Amino acid sequence: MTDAPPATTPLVALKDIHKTFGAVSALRGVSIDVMPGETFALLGDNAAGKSTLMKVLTGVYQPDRGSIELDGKATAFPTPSASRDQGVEMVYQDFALADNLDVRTNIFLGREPQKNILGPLLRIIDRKKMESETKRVLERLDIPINPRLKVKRLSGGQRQAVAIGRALAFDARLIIMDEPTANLSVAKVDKLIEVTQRLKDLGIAVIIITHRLDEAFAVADRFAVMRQGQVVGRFRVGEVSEAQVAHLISHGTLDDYVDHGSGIPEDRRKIGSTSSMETVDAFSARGTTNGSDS
Amino acid sequence: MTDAPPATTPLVALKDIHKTFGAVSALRGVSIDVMPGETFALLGDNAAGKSTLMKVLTGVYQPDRGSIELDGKATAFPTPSASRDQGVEMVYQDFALADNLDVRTNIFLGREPQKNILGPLLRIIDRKKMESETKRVLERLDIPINPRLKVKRLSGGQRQAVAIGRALAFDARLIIMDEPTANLSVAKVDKLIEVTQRLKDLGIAVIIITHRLDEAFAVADRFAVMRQGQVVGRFRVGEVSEAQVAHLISHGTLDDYVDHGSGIPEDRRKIGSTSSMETVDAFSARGTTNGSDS
Amino acid sequence: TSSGEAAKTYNIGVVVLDLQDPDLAHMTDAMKKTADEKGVKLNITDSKKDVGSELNQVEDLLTRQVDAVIMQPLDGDASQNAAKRVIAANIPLFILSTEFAEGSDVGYKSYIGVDDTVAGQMQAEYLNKLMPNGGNLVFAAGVYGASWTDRRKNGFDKTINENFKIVAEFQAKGSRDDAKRNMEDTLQRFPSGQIDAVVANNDEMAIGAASAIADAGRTAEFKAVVGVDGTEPALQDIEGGTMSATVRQDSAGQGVKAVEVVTDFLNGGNVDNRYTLPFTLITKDNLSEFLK
Amino acid sequence: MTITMDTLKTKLGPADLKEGLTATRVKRFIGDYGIIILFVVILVFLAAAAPNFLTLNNIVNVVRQSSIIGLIALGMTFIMITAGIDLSVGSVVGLAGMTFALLAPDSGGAFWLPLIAGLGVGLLVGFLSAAMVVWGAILPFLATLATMAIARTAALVITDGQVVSGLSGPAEWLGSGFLGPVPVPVIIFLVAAIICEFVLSRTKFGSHVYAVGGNEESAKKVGISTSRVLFMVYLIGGVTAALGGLVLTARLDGAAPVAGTGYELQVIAAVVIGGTSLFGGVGTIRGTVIGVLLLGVVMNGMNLMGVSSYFQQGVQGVILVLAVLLNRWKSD
Amino acid sequence: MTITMDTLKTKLGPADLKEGLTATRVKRFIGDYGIIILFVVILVFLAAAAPNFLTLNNIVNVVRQSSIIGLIALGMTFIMITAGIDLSVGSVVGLAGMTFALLAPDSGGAFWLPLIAGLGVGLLVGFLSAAMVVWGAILPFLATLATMAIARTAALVITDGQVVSGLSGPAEWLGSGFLGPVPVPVIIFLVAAIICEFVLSRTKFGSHVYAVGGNEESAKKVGISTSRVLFMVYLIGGVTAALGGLVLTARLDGAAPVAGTGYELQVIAAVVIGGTSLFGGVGTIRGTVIGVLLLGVVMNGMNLMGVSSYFQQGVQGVILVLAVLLNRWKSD
Ligand SMILES: Nc1ncnc2c1ncn2[C@@H]1O[C@H](COP(=O)(O)OP(=O)(O)OP(=O)(O)O)[C@@H](O)[C@H]1O
Ligand SMILES: Nc1ncnc2c1ncn2[C@@H]1O[C@H](COP(=O)(O)OP(=O)(O)OP(=O)(O)O)[C@@H](O)[C@H]1O
Ligand SMILES: [Mg+2]
Ligand SMILES: [Mg+2]
Repeated sequence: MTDAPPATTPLVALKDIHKTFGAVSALRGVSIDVMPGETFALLGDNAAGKSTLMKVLTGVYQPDRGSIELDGKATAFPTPSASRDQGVEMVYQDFALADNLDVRTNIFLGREPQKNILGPLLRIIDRKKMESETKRVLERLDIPINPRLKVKRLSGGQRQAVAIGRALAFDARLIIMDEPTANLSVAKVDKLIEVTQRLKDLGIAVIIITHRLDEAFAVADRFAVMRQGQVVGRFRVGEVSEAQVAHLISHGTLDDYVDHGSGIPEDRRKIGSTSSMETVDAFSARGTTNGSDS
Repeated sequence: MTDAPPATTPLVALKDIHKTFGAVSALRGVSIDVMPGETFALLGDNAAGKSTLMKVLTGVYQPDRGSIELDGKATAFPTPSASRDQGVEMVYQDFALADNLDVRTNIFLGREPQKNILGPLLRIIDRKKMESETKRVLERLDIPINPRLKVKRLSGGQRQAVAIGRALAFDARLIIMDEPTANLSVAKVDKLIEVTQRLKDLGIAVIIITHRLDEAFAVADRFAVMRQGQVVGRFRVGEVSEAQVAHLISHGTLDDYVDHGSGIPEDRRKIGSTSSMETVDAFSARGTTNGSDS
Repeated sequence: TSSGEAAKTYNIGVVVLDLQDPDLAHMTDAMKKTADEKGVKLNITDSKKDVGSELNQVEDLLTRQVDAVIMQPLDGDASQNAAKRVIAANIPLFILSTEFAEGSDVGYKSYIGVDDTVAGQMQAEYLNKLMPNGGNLVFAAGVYGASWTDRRKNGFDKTINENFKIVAEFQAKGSRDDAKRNMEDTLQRFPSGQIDAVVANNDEMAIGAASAIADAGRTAEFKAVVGVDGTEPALQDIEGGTMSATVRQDSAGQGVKAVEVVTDFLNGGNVDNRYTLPFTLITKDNLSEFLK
Repeated sequence: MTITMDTLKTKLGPADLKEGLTATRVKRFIGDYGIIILFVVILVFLAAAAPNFLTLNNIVNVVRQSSIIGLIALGMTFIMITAGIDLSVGSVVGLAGMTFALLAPDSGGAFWLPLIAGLGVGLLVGFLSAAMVVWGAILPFLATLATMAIARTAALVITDGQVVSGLSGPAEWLGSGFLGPVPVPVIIFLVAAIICEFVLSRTKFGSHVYAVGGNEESAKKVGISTSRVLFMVYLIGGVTAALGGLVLTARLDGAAPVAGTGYELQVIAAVVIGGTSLFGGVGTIRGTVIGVLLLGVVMNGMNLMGVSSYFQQGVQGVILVLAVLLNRWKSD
Repeated sequence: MTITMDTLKTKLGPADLKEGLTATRVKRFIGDYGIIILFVVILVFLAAAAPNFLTLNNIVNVVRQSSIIGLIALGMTFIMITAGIDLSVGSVVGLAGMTFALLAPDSGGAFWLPLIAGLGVGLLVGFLSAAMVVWGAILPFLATLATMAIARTAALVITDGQVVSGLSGPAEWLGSGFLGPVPVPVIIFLVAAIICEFVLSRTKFGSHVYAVGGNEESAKKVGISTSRVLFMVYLIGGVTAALGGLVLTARLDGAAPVAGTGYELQVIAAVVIGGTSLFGGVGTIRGTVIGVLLLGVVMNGMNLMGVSSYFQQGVQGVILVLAVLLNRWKSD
């Protein structure tokens, strides 16, 4: 019965979450917590379980074991609508749009504004309001789209914008974005980074999943690295280098990390200062043993 | 009737390609050419027409106007199998995998190795050969996957690996990769960059579509920037900076480009040294006029 | 009223219960021929074994303002509403082959046809005479709920003597295909000596059953395989010895009669309330009269 | 606020608001209004070719005939928009009509009891289908193939295959009565159609029906209870089919256990002709009403012109193909 | 070469080769062998409950009865693996059988002519369906709903609704003959099944059938001529349905224009019970054969036990649901 929780209580805390799909253990005891207003990055290799963890948090999946706490109180999200009611919005990796519906309907799907006709028993959808709100939200992202276009007519980037717009349209306390920039061009990525920073100013917590370490380092206050269904590292920005995180993502430990210097040694090693030397060597070695390559 | 073309003849040249989908003009007179063994990056905003152009090249779409030249000779690809027969392989943005089939079958789809039984009239698929070849190809990418797993059981990154593996499995002269790294984790991106460089050493031409400028600059010999169905710039690596290219992608011209210096001015501008200042200013301006933002 | 108006061609609406039924298709052809001879025009519609579409067909005929309607009701009960529609429109109604249920108040001009119940009775009488000591029967029913099936079955059940026992009954929907399949199973169920005769609600089913029996090489065991209709293939089977009898319902004859009665009526003649055409039992003995 | 939608148009990629080519526009026009055009062409043709076609009497007649298939098609539209299908509707017509007919004479003055029982049977079968689709995750085609068999078996068993006849007066009124010049079945159909149109196009539930059909996974993720939506549409489908069965029984003053056999294909054809997609996500009640009337008019016209019934099925098939081809060109 | 698949297993993410839980394994086992288990259970039950069930005679009988539905189901399996469906098969049975019966008595010694004409009719209808599906881009459900209507109309019109009876000797042999102890229809079915199994599981074409069903777009992109594959499967479907019609006609020594009505649903049920998915991409001929025999045995068993015909449709529906639920648990 505690009222307004102290600032040290996490907004949400996932504790020891396990989740198995048939033969696959996607999550094997994962705990993370996010403070109110904090921007949190979730990193990790492909198939590490990032999306699954977030779907547990929004109620798409039910965990096999483990608990969810909101404002320090144990809670459960049996359905996505339960989590949305608590102010948790998510931008799904696949966007979760209905291609056959127009932009405004997608933005308000599941939360259509209604107005009464003939008293409160007979209520119809307020399409006008949906349209004006949609315009407002998309302008915030600087990606204006005609609210009446069917989503299937949009390009990949525009679709992603609609998905993000939907998460911003309601008064969320926590916005989760699953690889929101994968299909966006550079300028739009920048824009999204800005929006994320604005959300922080507004006190809205954000969890962002990304493979681009530069993005993560640009926006996050803290981040966690997942690997094979477990958290293998938790850091504040500044505690580690991008190179170290990249090593952690690929190897699951920093024990064998060797610093090659922060400089960019050669042309081919230019990408996001990522993997360590070992893999490269292993590959070249095999390359030679293999003989012909075509 | 010229035999072996001189080295100055492009491997492929697309000339003045037009393509319209219903009301949408996706391509409005695009010409590009790729030299043998060259690595060519195709850049551009979302919905610029990059994927469409490449699908024209592989015969998925037929151009409304314009021509394709291979080794300097006019040719046409009425179907994807025609282009594959000429040594053009493509890694599609959506991977083009059949989820219900296993890895080896996907790799060899459309080109199954066969062996005779009871003479050459009765031929069956040689599954053994498919399996061993599949293993060989995936090991080259350092992403070994059991060749008998159904593709639908693979994670996003593994699926992308299979798609790439398929393009590498045959003796291609040109490999096109449409955003091959969008879903790959950092270490795997590095690996792919290496593979691309190895292809260059083997004299195989590569066209790579990407939104990540650092990748493009790392691998490409030349690149073109597309915008709204047209080519707005063609450069060799070294002729322009990443910032200039980013500006070109978003604005379609370099005329109004203002160099803000190559340093990274502030935290929030750290991402791939991308958009110019104007958009940011415009946004902040609107942000204030808008009043409340939640 | 007919004097001097010979030029007028009467339009007669006909509702047949199922034109996909070979026997009824045959009847319709005969009706058309008679109509041509009599100089009247027939508008033949098909209720497709569905009471709903029967009503629709009647309504469409009324819209066309035909001079008379010949209706072959799908069912003695369920078709009454359609018939009443005709009466209400003041168009003379003639009923073909299927009688309305007892106590019904449909005011038709005449009934032309044969009572299906009689067909069942005649099948039973034939068996009663052929096998006075009775025996075990297999019954091939048509479509449960369809009036021809119910009436033939009722007539049979009431008349067959109690020495007979129906040991198996299956629904074969009037089709040779279903009857053959079900009969094959039934033959498996009852080895030699356990069944003596097959009774079917129509000839197609009798042919199917007979064919199953012949395939199994058990024709000799069966004292009787009896159908209804008297179709050409059935007569051939009787000749070949796989079937023993059929009750000929003179479908063509009844159709011809109906057209004649209606034409007479329209030309001002007097018509009776009831024209019953006889059923004829066809066995090997009198087969030659009917075989073409 | 400084940038309006208009000035933005130029900033958008080619995908957005570019005007179509003339050919595209013509196609779109045909796609959007093709069925109506086809309908009008058929009407004009029949008015000329079939003498009694364009009489008030016949028009009332056609609409009344179409009202039963029409009622069933309303529910089917909901189901098909969720990318489902309901093969059991024909059997529901038989079973609900049978229930109604069995109770109608006995219930004395209680006119409502048999009505409610009949509709209840429809709900029950709808519930069974929905349970298999939602809880059993069985494809609608297969789940309703099973309920189709089960409901038909039930109708046969309860009356031992017999026809039930003779309803009470008020029950008959449902089928043969008039309100003013309009037959009661037509009124029931039109009222049901207006309610369905309203629900589908204006309410939250209607919007969710489209969402489930467009992308069930996404609908789930944004918090729509897709199972509730699916249950609802199969219940609606069961009720409208049962209502069709009641009207049929009332019209015929009796019920046969095999009544409604094969209706499912007619209904699906009508709904598809009306522009609803088998893939789900697309469709309207307006369209369905036109599809139903179009088929009804064609059948009526063929009868009036004395076309052999052998051809009627074939003509329906050809119209189906035509309509599907026309609908292809719809905008969006 | 220094890294083998085994040492790599540990490097892979959780999705890869982890061993399943026991519960999962049990489910998979049931999923993979469930239909066979169900089949065996039914066999054992019937052997105990129906005295004459387990005789050689009856077994030959069941297989012969199943061979017609079985033949049609072979082609349907190909079509359904491409995510299609063919509702026209029942009408093709009628039309092809009719063609065969019309030509069989006249053609004197030329036994092959009517056979080839009958199969040709099947090819023609298959071609029409394929043309609508491939060139018209009409959904298979709708395209074959149309060809179903058209083929039935054709069968009715050519004989004016009459039954054609009396085939020549060799034609009859097709239906009632024996090769050694085995009935000719059974031999035709088994040979056709073996050929289909071989084509589907071992040849390039078979592999492409699965690819088209799995992802038509992708199949196109890798250079498979999806239109050729689709044309082929509908042609195969037409031929096997026609073959079924010929055998049926030969077995009955005559053809009715309405023969085969409703076969499509029985065939689809059998194919689905055999594990083929309506979504396409999944299915085997082996499975279909088991599905066909399972349904055949159940019908035969009910007859042997003297179960009323009323219940037979309902029992089929229940088995369909059971089978679909069992197939759910299949591995991958
Ligand atoms: N619905 C599901 N059924 C079966 N397996 C699943 C399901 N969802 C996820 N998985 C498996 O769980 C594991 C974790 O998947 P998840 O999508 O969470 O990875 P991720 O970290 O988001 O990867 P990526 O970066 O590629 O998106 C993977 O092995 C995946 O195959
Ligand atoms: N099959 C199609 N039908 C209709 N429009 C299409 C089709 N394919 C592409 N388009 C349209 O053509 C334009 C170019 O699309 P394309 O996929 O080539 O863009 P892209 O440059 O690859 O973008 P992205 O970076 O988002 O992948 C877009 O406006 C898109 O909506
Ligand atoms: Mg993910
Ligand atoms: Mg693209």
